[in-house]
Amino acid sequence: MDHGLSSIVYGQMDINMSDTFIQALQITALGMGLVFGAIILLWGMMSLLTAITADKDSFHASRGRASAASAPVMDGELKAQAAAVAVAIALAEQQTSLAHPLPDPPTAFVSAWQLGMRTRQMYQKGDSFRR
Amino acid sequence: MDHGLSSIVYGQMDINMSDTFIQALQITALGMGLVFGAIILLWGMMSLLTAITADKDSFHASRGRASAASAPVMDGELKAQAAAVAVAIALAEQQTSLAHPLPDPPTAFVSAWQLGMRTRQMYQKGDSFRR
Amino acid sequence: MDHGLSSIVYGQMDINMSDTFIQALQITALGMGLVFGAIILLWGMMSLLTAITADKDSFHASRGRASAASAPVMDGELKAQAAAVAVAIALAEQQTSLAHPLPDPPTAFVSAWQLGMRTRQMYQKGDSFRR
Amino acid sequence: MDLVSLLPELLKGILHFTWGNALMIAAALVLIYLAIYKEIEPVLLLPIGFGCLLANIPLAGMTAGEGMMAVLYNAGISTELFPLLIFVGVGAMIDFSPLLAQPRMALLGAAGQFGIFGTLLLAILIGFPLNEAASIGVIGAIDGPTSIFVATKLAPELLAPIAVAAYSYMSLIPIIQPPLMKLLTTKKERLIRMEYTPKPISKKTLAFFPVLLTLVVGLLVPEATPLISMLMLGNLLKVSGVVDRLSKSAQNEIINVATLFLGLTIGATMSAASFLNLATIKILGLGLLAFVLDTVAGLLFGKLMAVLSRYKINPLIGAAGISAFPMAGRLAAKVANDEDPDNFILMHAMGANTAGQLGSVIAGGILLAIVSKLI
Amino acid sequence: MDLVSLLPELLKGILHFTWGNALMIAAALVLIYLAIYKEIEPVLLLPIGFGCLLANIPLAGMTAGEGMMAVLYNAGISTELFPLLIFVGVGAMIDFSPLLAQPRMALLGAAGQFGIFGTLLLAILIGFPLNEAASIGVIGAIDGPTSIFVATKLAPELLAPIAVAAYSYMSLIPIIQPPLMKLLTTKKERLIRMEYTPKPISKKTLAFFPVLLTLVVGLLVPEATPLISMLMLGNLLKVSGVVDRLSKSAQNEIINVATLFLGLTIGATMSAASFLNLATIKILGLGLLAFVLDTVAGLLFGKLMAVLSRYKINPLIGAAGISAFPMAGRLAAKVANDEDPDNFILMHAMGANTAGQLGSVIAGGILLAIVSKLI
Amino acid sequence: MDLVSLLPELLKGILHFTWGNALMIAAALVLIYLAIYKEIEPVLLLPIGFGCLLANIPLAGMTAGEGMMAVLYNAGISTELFPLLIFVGVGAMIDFSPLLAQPRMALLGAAGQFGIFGTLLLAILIGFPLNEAASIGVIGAIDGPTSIFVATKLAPELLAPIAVAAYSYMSLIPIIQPPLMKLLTTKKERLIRMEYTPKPISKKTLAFFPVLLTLVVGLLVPEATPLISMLMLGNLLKVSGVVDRLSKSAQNEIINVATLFLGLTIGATMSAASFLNLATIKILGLGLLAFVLDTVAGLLFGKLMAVLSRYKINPLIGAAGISAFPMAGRLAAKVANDEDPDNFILMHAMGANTAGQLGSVIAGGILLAIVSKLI
Ligand code: NA
Ligand code: NA
Ligand code: NA
Repeated sequence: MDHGLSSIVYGQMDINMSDTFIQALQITALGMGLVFGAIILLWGMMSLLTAITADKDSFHASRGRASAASAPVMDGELKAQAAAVAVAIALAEQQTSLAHPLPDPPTAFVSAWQLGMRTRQMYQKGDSFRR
Repeated sequence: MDHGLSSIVYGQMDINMSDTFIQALQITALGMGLVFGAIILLWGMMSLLTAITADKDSFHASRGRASAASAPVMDGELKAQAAAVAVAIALAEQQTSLAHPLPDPPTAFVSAWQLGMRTRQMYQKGDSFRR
Repeated sequence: MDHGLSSIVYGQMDINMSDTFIQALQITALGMGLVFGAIILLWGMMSLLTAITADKDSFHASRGRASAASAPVMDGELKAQAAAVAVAIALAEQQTSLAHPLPDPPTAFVSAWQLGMRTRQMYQKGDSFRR
Repeated sequence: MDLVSLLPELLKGILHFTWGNALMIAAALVLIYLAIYKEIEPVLLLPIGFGCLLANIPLAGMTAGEGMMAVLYNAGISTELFPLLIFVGVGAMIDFSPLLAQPRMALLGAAGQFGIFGTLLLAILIGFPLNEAASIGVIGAIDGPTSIFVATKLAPELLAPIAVAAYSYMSLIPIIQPPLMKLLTTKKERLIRMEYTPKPISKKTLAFFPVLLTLVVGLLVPEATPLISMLMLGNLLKVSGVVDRLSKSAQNEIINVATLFLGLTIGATMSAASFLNLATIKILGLGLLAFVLDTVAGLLFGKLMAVLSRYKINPLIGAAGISAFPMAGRLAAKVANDEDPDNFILMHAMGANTAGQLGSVIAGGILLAIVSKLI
Repeated sequence: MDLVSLLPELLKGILHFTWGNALMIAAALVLIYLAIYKEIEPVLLLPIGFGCLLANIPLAGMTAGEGMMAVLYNAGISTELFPLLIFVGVGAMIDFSPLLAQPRMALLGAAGQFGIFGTLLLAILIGFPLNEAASIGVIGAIDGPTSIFVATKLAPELLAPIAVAAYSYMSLIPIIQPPLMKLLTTKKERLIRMEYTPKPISKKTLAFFPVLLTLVVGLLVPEATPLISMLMLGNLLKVSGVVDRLSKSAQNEIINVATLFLGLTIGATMSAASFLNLATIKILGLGLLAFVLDTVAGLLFGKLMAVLSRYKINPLIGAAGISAFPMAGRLAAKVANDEDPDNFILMHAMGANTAGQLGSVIAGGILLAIVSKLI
Repeated sequence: MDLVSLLPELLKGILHFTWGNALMIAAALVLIYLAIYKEIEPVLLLPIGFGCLLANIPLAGMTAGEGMMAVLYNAGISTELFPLLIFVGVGAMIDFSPLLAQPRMALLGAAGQFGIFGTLLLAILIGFPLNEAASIGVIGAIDGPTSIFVATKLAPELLAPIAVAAYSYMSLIPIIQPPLMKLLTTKKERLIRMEYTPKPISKKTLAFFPVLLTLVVGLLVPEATPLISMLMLGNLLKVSGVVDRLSKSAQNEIINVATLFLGLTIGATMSAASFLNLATIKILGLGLLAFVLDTVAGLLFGKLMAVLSRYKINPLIGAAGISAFPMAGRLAAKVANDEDPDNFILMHAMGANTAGQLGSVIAGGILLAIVSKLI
């Protein structure tokens, strides 16, 4: 089981290890390349998928965008209150979230975010867009 | 895998197929006969079973019969209303019923029927028995 | 399969059976001794365990003891009422308890006992300790 | 390591992809589409479709050797555990009181099995050997577990198309049956109203029925014992009223897990190599015929009963005798109701429908007995 | 095909039916009747009865080869998986705090195991070989999974009568124990009231107990490790309070499914051919004796503790040390309460009862260790 | 019987106890302690700890031959059934809409896999053969089922330390990641706010995504098919909305039972004889490194994206790309929020986090494909 020593003792083994290391470097290059390749393909696929289905759901989509775009920021004092709410939620979630691989139904974070956004909107006072 | 051709090509095979077909006819006659035989036996068994246990449950039985017998029909206008209710129920059930082999608990149809009957009784106005 | 006869027929077998019986007696002595030994060890272990953890929970422990120690008995008339409640509970539990190995969650008996105790305490009138 | 020589190896998945795979994946997508957007038998078509997808991804290794689908197949299909466990759950959901209240409805459950034998005849005619013809015929049981059970025993190589036909057409019953009902019955017949003055069924009767039925069917048709006994076990768990825990387990975790795994593994047998052939197309055609023959036989027998009962019996309930519990029963009631909004024959149709469930299992057992002896 | 020659083939089920089958089916019906109408251990007697029914339907093929019952037997009884999984669930339902609050109650859990060894002696006397006698003795554990676990290891051929005896008599405890209690204790003894001033048990103690117990028992009696560890695992899942999901799974799907399958497969070993013999009758008799001996030993030890404690201990709780959790504990409390409606000894009886559960497993392991070495 | 000669036999458990067993039991107690009192991944660490306890009780026989742990290992680990079933449940709990709403987040899920290959390099350097080095590297997937799946295929003898490292460090993520986040990002970077104006994702998209992903990943990386397909099956069951029964089964009984059994059996491979060696210590060290490398690579890539996007992207979300769903996502959001209580990046972090889950599975499959070819 002592892998560390057996392959260093002899010079020849050292050369072999060097070969193995070069092979491992090649695996790394190839592996990371393929991972990025696959993920980029996925990116394209997802963009295409949402683009295609968005056309068919354009009514909902535009409505959704509108409401999202019109969500402005709130002013200083209220920000703090909203943030306090959001942080409390985040912390509460953090505590219950340790039990991977049995996470809460992911609606939990969606609604946490929505709650944060709603809190913002509730307090909003017609400020201009921040960008 | 092409079963259709292999057995028609030669005359001899044709004769064999004919034999097989006669055998299949015999299986059909015997099979349907046995199915009917078994089901008739079942019929008798069920009649016997309900007859035996009915004696012991005679009080409930007679009461049940009485209420069923006294369920008269309702007049025209109200029929339509009751039917509307029942059809709505039936349609609602139809929609949820597609997921065989995981049907709703069968109490669903019992209560649907009961609801229909109750609707009838609710609207009844002392009409004579229809038979 | 007829074990009873096959070993009594011959005298030699009888002797063997006698040997076997002595062996069985030894097994019984050894077995019961070991069972008692293991259980006594368990007793010690449990005493130690509760003693060690009780030190750390001394606050709760003393509080718990106090309330338990202060639970006095009630006088005659009320005893009967409390007993009636407790017996009703016990009988109700008895009926639902037949389905071993699927017993009710054991909180059931704890709360039954607590209910009995609470009933006592409810009716208590400052009587002296019974001992 | 020669990285260049590795590259084709890394594209092996695509290189091994065939037109057959593409076709089967298209079929899988159709099944998944029907399940999700048409809500046709989704608990089965969704897993079957997904299993079919997996079986047609080259070199994924899930359906061979120690692959997950192969493991599940050996654990639950070869041993027939999954269909039998599904029957325990189905049994715990069936209510036999409409049938016990009107025992003569049982006869309709016999007539509705003609499709099994009629289809066997046709399959023999177009050249299938007896064991395969019988397996195809049992699509006419119009009951998934029965079809799978018999096919696994007689012709496991045809399991995939048979199971797919059984479940797909079952989901198409609301499309297949009504035209036949209207074609074969007159408006006058469809308007017949039926009295429902049931004998009340005691709890004792309900509990004794599954036990007695297991015994009687088991002694008469030993081959049907596994199916009928598991159906009746589930029913006994429910109607006994004393083992609520077990009854709920049967109706939930047992049937859910068995259904998911059965669907996946059945789907995973649909690899292009074994599924795409003429036999499959023939089986899909014969399966549709089996549904039609069942319905026709049921309706004709219903008409006979209508005549013999002096038109006290609505022949539509004959169509409910084919099994396909509980859709066929509800459909017959709905057609009568559509004709006359004041006509309620649901309880009679459900009686015929549960009888059809029993008749299907019995017919499957009888077929298995006869054919096992002959081959 | 010669149809006339087929007919006897089609009646083969009835032709192979024996008087033994009829007798066993009658027994099955009695078990099912007791389960449903007397509500005696229905979660076990109902599946056992139904399994017995299936085993006595000739040629049904469910208990041999690739039959469903044979598949389940190989999966869960041969491997001892079902009894161990049941123990995970039982452990998640046991509350050890009454025992931890009064550790000396543990002694009663040792005395209540005498029936195991007493019955072994009697079984040897009437001629059973050692391995079988020990398996019969373990009926005196008065705990289903322990009996099945030991019998599977030592004498699997006797599993059916042993399991049936264990579960049937367990359900008859309210009939078996009270006469013995009244015979062996005086009215004065039964009237003894017991203080319940428990040390409060911290969550930490409750969580550490199952881990420690597994270690100690495991090191002392390795043969008992599977049983004790699964019981303690279930308990740890519950008392730890951090794995609610797993605790609920143990108390529901795991124990329900294992119980259903265990009952069915145990019942399915009761075929006339293997069950109807003199040995079975002897085992049923010895099993009853085991229950009596356990109760007597428990009560006598209770009387001894009463004397030693200067009548601070009610000897009735000795009868709760036999295991049979939780019925025996409740029964002892009820008998005391019947004598004096103001006498509450439930918590003490439950302490002795949980000790009896532990004692049974330990005794089973010790017996297994000794006998495995000798045979 | 010579009782005196039996006594040493009866102490065999203690006589066979080794210092190694004691050490491993201490480790088991630490795992159980962390699970219960620190609530660190209790659903896994508690069963693993308990399994480790069982494996180090001498002669208990649970981990060898027909012992319960051996039975479960053969049923669910050798066949990879348990990790795959866990993935069905995890899939039914994942929500891909944050990722679908911002597809470019997927890139972060690629960067977060560098730890796999970096650790492989290091493992080769200190002398592990390629198959073992790759298995150790896959700890960097930071996903239990993926680690177990790949290790079972490439180096099952190292399964125990790999699984223990994967799950232990995963639970320590709230301790491991924040220092790295603060070290590698400037305060200005951590203050970057991100717009969340998502394209609304239709139900159709959500349902088509898992099917498409299974197909694309399956065709490109056949070795990843079992993992990705079961994850996507679970997701499809949920998002389809038509098979509520199956979705609930996946999220409850299937994942709970598989998790309990997986934890126990993984723990039961931690016997002193096979676990206590230099390799284990090296693996535990390399595993920690894998977590660090993943986080560093994710953060650096996040910084790159921040620059390229002209500081529209907060680099902290890079740390969420390592997988460890859903903790890593929440942690990144929390660190940003701690810096500026008004900064909400949770949805972006969850997008990166689900991408990391996909990236982990894909990277695991690619590694498996390359290494399987080379060894
Ligand atoms: Na049918
Ligand atoms: Na006992
Ligand atoms: Na990762």
